[in-house]
Amino acid sequence: MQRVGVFVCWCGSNIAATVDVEKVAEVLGQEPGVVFSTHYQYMCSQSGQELIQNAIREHSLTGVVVCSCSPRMHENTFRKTCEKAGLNPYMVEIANIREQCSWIHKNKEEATQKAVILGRAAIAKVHLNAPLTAGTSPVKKRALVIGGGIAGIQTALDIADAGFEVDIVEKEPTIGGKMTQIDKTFPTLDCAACILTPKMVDAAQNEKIKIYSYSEVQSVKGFVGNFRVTIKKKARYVDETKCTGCGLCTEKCPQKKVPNAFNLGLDQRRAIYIPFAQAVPKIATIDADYCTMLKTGKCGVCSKVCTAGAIDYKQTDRFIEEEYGAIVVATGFNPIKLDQYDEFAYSQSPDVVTSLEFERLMNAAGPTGGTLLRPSDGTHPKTIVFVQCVGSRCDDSKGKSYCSKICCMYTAKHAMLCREKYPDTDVYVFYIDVRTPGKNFDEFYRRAVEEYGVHYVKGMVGKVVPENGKLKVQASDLLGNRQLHIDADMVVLAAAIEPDKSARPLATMLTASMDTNDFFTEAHPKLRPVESPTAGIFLSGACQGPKDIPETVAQASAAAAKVIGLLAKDSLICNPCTAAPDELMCNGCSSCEKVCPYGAITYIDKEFRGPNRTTLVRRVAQVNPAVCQGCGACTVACPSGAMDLKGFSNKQIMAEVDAICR
Amino acid sequence: MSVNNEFQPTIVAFCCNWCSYAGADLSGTNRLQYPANVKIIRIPCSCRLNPMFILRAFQRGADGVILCGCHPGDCHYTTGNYYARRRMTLLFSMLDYLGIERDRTRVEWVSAAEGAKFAATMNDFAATIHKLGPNRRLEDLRCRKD
Amino acid sequence: MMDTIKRISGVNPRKCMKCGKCTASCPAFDEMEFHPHQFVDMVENGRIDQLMQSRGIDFCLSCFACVERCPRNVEPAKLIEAVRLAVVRQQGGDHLRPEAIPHLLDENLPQQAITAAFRKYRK
Amino acid sequence: MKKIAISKLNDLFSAISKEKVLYIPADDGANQARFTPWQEGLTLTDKLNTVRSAKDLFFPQVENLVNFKNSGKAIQIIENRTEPQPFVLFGVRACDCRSFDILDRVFLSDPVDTFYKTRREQGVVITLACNRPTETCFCGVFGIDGADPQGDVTCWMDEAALYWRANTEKGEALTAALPMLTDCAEEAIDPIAAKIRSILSKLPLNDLDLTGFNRDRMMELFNSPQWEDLSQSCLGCGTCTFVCPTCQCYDVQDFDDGQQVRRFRCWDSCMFSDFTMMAHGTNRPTQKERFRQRFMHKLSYFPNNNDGIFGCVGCGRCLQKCPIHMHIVKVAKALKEDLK
Amino acid sequence: MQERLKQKALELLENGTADRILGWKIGEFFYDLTPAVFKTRQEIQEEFVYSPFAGANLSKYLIAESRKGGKVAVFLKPCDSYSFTQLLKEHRIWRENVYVVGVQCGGMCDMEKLRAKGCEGVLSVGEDGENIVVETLYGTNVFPRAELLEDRCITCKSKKVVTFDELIGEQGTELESDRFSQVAQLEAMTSQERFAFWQKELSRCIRCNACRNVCPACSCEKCVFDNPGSGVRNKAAADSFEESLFHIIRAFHVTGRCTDCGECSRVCPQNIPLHLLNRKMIKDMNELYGTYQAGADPDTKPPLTDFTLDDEEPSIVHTRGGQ
Repeated sequence: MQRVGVFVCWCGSNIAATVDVEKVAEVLGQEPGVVFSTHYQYMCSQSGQELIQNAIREHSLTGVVVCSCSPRMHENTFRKTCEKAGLNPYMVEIANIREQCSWIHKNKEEATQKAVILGRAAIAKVHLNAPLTAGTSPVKKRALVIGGGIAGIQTALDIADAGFEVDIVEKEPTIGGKMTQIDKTFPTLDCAACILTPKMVDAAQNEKIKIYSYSEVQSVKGFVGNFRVTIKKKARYVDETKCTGCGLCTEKCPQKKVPNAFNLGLDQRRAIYIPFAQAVPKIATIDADYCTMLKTGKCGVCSKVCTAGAIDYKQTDRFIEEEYGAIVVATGFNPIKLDQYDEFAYSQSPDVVTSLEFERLMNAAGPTGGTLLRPSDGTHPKTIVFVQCVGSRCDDSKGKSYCSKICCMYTAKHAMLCREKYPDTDVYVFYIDVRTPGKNFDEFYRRAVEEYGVHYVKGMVGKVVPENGKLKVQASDLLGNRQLHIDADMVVLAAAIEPDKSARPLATMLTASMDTNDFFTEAHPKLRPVESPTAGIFLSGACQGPKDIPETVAQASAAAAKVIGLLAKDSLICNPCTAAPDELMCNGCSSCEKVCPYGAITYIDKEFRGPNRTTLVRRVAQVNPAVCQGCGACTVACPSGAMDLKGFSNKQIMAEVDAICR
Repeated sequence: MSVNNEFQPTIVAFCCNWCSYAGADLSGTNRLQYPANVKIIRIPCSCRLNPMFILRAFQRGADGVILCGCHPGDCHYTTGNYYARRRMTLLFSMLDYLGIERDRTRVEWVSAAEGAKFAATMNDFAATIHKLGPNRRLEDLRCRKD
Repeated sequence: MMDTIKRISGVNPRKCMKCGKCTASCPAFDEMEFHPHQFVDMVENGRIDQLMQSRGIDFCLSCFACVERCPRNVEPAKLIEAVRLAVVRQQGGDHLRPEAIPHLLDENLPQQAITAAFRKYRK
Repeated sequence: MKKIAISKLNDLFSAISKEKVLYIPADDGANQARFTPWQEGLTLTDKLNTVRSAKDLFFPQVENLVNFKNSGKAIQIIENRTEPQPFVLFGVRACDCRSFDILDRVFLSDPVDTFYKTRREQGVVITLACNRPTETCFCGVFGIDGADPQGDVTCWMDEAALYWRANTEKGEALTAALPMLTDCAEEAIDPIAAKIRSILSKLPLNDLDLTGFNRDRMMELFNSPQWEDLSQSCLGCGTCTFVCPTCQCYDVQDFDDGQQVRRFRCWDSCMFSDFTMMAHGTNRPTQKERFRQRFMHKLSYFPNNNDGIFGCVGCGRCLQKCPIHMHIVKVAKALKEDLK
Repeated sequence: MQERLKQKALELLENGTADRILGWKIGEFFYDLTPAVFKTRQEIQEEFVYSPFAGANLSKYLIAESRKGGKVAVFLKPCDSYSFTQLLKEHRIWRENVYVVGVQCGGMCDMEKLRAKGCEGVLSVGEDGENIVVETLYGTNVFPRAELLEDRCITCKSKKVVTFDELIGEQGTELESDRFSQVAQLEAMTSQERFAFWQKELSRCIRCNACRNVCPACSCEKCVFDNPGSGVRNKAAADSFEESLFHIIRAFHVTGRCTDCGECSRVCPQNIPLHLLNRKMIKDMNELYGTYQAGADPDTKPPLTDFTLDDEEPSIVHTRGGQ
């Protein structure tokens, strides 16, 4: 039992007009353990605070109850007040007799009675309070960015700019991501490479940034401020320190029949390759699936032509362990596979392409050198049909339920570019809705229609049948209430986008939560959009949801700002109201671990003294107070009541219940 | 101190700190009235509500217990109210199965902006409990006050 | 009536996002005055009578292309089938009345034919 | 010796319950019998015995002791004893009747348990001979005669009549108030008793031999290596204790109802993990010690302190009700091996 | 069957697979079997029993037994194997120290049912085809086996042994059973009727804790009701509220973990149909969150530690069940 002081605030007339504060102070003074009880006009004022401090000293108070406004208003104020008088700040409880009493009741007797009850509840709780001390944990001043697309690059650059070290882990041989494959960007139509490659170079040259290309995150341990990450550097069979990126090997390699992943298989490359001319780092990589030397042991041409002696067929995967204070996820997206959409004849005709393939076909560095040619026969297409929402907004198992967001704009861009470069082509865009919110976006779409004469048709393509070198397109025109039959030369499908497949296992490693579509969940959908609920994990780009480039970059910088805010601290003050297990009571059943949104709970096998001088090994839960946010989900999941929440313990809450129902 | 002899129910409202407690504050700030027999207990999140607390309230003489939390999807801790929703669904179903009046317990999602909804919810709940009469099926006779 | 159609078909027309892929896929488009997407819309908006009177309903091949292609699982063909059934089940639509049967009975007339002349109907 | 026709039983019960509360063993709706206050329409069970023993009426599971209240800064003490009304307990079997002797030795010796004492004084015990002993019965081992039980009044029953013999003053007084009982010859019960005894002689547990469970061998029994194995399957529930007519341990607990603190006592069980828990912890830390306590108490400590009377009456309830059937007969037989 | 189990037990002991065997030990009568650990050949030969009265679920003993060092072999009936798997899921049993022999079960017999038929003074029992022949002090009785089956066996949910190292007899399958029909009957009652039903049942509770202590899901190191620090400890139901409280909280704590093995109702000395509480929760979870069988596998998340974004609201209690 504490020595409790009760301080009833008038809040001018805010409380005193409807609550008889004198009476409240008098009645509460009779409660067990209450050694001092008073009332004052403004408890939060300087003199009010001094009143409390003096009472603490004079009456050796060990607990303080302030009956005043909402704790959301002044709980912190009074905690600091008490701390200054030498009382632990968590020995303070607030009875909310303003917002939840005086302001909502008119009858003074009723309101006074209620204020007394609320005060009693606070007294009952404070008797069970224990002094709490916020712990601290040090922050490793280094950040990890997982994914080296435009999102990851921008985040890394911003963090490095603030003076912190940052590592980028990219699974491909080069950073740059999807944006390297894109030709032009909407709505300005400037060339993607022109704006992206300088950033890639900046990243490579920045002393604070270290790029682990052709690498993957293997495991993540630890918690905010102290992550320990193992990075797997996949064997590229080329010594990164020696390779000059001259590209001679990529010309001499005799294995020429490798589908070029960078061009989405639209052309072929060698077994040793540099994805594209502006790759960063510009280092050759051997594709082990195709290299004759690695498969049969006979060849070695690249090794012979390499003057730098960089080829190393014996190279193996290497593992690097690094410590980080913060981790940014920027794993990006991919278009979905279209195997399930055979009505569009994607697998039947090479002239049915995805929009990303279309980007390559339009790109000067692409397989056709920037001239739009049909993959089947190399002729200019005269009639092109664009189909929107392929796999987006689907309610079935084939597609995705969400809108992929970027398709309307890039399709408008494609249609516009076609008409601009080849004014003799007929371009049809079949849409369900055209969604173009964004700065200058709708204007852009209207230009495609009004200036470039793109045929926008409200309707959907029902089927595409390849016939005599043509693509017979059957579609609906809902506004015209007719069915269209178009002989097209090319069909472009705006495939839905989905999170990269590496995201799910990564989320498990990070204990970061995901939604059912495998997009990372943000800590708060409105107010904390670039943070994962797991402390120290931040989200950048399309791994959190479909985004276009401007949005991605904006979010990337926002994530960087959050990381910088974290790394700028030497140590983190932890919330002291965390969950804590009573190890003697813990069954080790993992119920609590399963509901913890932060991954704060782990288990250890621990030795205990058993009866009769025996030792017992038991699996018991451990809560990392640096990670726990104090929601209490675990406390209810725990059947034995071993897990309790400091500051809101089972007994404290039940004491409040008892006091209220008394 | 009782105002009159009419049945004055005791109602315990558990409110999550981030949304519903703030919603309750807002209804106060807006001077929206609800009965004084509603008393609020602040918990960090709706998922902190142990079924034991609800039963405890009934034991000690509560006539109705209501849990208010953030709307699903808006939980400050991301997922807390989803767990609370399942727990309360099953608990309420069990209480109903045991023949406890199903109107004695309720869950309502109230955001920090919904001061009006908070007051309306409390008025409605208090009226429901008033109509239902005193809790007799899940009370501890030792705690009866009359 | 709208509820009956929904119940028979098990289709929720509200799921339709009016993309028109059903109509785009329909091989009997030219034969029908109301096309699959219109069907869905008309059921949703209660214009069932119009549909029931439409000749077009009999031209639906029940090929289920629309069902297969619909991205929202609306299943227009099932709606059309339900409207057909509703037509068939209309009260008073029987070709025969029980009283008339004795006159018609004849050794050679298959029992099945008489049964078929009755239509199922709903109240 | 008195008698009354079975068809008039209702009149008898009715007459008794005019003066006092009458408890009779009746079906509880769950296929079992329990002592139930008689009211019009309630009939005797055909079950051999009740699941909860007759001790409940003298030593209830929960009993209020006293209340405390805070008044201002002082503590007020409020008496909260329920004074029992006079009552009659009908249909007690020989085994349960013997259990009262055992409880008396505990509760009526100094310091006297006044709660128990008042109930004993207020209660009239009418026993009933066991017409159909069952395989779990072994009262004979303790010298109890199921054909001739003790009590204030002893009754026998056959198809036609209930025979009634008052044994004590209390019994006589009750008999005097029941004019519907008619006189009959003492010999009337002989055939009933003979029939019962012939069955009793065939009971399978008659061979239980408890010789040697005396003070000299106490430590030997206590240290028997068998306790480990015997207790291994014990779940630590209190079923055996709570159905036992002779278990008498209780715990004193406080309940704070918000207005006042209610101090009450409730049955405890030596099988419970918090049995005799003290500030320093418990001196019986594992189930082995707690299990041993129960059987050592019944078979050794109690007879050692009470003229050789065992703390078991052979009612067989624990044999039927132990969830894993680790009962006193098995324990006694196993320990007997040690004594050989 | 008993002989095959005995042979297996001997074999496992002798070939060193296990250094002790957990099984059922003979009693004074044919029905009072006790779970026991057998360490020697002689014990097995003389005392090991597997009969229609070997109802006790052995899985919970493995919590302690698997921690004792060495290897214990155990015989698990299908429903016991669900409990075993659930305990594995909760990391309560050290799997590497246990050798599981799955055994088929034709349904266990209930002594209470025999007594309910007025069968007192039973001395021995024999099987005659599908009939059970009972010798008593008062004569011989013959009953069809089906009439003596435990209630839980009549509505057996599965004959499948979910976890085992070795199986004796055929592997069984999950069965279609109407085990929820009683729950549905209760649901169809009015609230008042349900209240009366449960008051009548729970008022018989003597708080012996047998249901809790036998329950494989109630494997807590210390139960909240025994823990003075929990604030809710109670040793006796001093008020009818406490009868309900204990059973509600117990049912809630085992929700999603109860495999419906039926031990609670089997051991209740007062014949309270406690399984109807747990089954209600199982039925609710199946209907609201998709079919879930605790202990069916070691990985699936129990419904209470999982969620979907569009779960039903608690107010659904107004539209489900009876009036």
